[in-house]
Amino acid sequence: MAKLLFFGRLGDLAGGIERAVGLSEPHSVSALIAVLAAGDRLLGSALLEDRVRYALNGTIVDREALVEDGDELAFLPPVSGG
Amino acid sequence: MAKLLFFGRLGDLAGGIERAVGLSEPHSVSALIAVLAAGDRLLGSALLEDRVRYALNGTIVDREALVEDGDELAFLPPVSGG
Amino acid sequence: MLGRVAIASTPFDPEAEIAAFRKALDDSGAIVTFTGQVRPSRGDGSVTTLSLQHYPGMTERGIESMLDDAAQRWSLEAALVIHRVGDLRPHEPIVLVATASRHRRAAFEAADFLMDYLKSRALLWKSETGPNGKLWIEPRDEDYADAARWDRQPPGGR
Amino acid sequence: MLGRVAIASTPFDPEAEIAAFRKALDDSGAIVTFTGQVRPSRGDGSVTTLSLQHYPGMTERGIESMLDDAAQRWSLEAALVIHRVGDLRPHEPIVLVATASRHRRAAFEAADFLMDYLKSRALLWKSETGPNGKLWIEPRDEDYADAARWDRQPPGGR
Repeated sequence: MAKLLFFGRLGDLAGGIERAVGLSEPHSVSALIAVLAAGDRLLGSALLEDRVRYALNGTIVDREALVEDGDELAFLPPVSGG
Repeated sequence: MAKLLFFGRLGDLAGGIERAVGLSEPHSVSALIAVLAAGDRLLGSALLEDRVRYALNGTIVDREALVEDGDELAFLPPVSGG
Repeated sequence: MLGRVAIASTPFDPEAEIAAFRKALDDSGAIVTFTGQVRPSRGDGSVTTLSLQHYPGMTERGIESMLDDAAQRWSLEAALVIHRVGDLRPHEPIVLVATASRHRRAAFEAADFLMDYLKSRALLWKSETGPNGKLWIEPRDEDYADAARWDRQPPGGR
Repeated sequence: MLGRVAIASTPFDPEAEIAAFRKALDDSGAIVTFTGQVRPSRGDGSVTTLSLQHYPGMTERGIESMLDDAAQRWSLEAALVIHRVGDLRPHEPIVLVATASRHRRAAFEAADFLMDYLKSRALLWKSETGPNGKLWIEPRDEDYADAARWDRQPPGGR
């Protein structure tokens, strides 16, 4: 299983901050988003917005990065702290 | 009597922060400094340095201001706080 | 430089943290602190809860690398960042930044720099829940502009 | 704006003052503080005493008018200045400035402004007494330059 994390408003759209997906073979981030979009088009398009970044196992990656079982992929919308 | 106050290094030169002088008639600040210089040339010239300011009863004045009995004249060398 | 980053999931006491920070200093003459706290409700009497989310591990590492950046830009003896996460009520502290240096300019600028980072670049997500529901907050344009000031002065520039 | 100026002839506790300052706030989300403290001896092991002198009454009025100036320049809920006078030992607090506003930029700039004033314009005279005798301190050129920054931006400019 790969662990998906949805932060900020993406968590509201995904119905929870965390979701596990079983990946029989490595998927690019894009391919994974396509799978999620098939089940929820609103979530799918939110994950593709320009300002959303992707972190694979704690490192920022682009959509070509490959995700496999055991990985943690986080979807990071625009931040705001302080 | 008028009260003279010497702050910062001027107090060291004057041998104390405070001095009382009896003024039978009003003296300009310049005239008062001349009186002080007659007794102590080093102090006199220090009081005339460009960066020394004069406060008469709590208000900054120039050397033409008149000082009389009951007044408080302070000599203010360059400041440094913080 | 001595740097410390903490993400607090329960309320913290800014002044106790500042006192401990200051007592540990050796050679610093200047300490600057910034405390951010939840502002009260918007005049309509409604109570708003502020919620902050972080990405455990990655958020801390991001802030730590920003402390390293500050240490390259300014001569600092110490710097501290504490940031609350979870649900906060009005007047609760959200963030504390403290910086210490020999002279005041470095401490002022470094605290300003760290706050700009925390406001618009740290991995933190803030929402407000009030009578009209939940709203995710994004940095103001001013916050992005403030953070961009430092990009024009890369580390080592001074 | 709520302003307070105090000249302290005995040691004060910066964090207790900051806590009281913060507790009295109503609408502020941003609190900036500057604490200046006596730096330890100069590496040669000698102990130095710092002495500060003020002109009672006139010094306070000068700082108060600087708080008024700050209140015209920035939207502040409160500002506090506490300055020690008398003889101070290493690590003792010399000065505390605290400012509070809705957003952080005003609080940062006002604290910076007040410190620049205190360093080079307030009626305070500082001397150091060490093994080589007594030395009256004057502001560094940098301090004068820092204070002059604000003259180019008179009140009401923002």
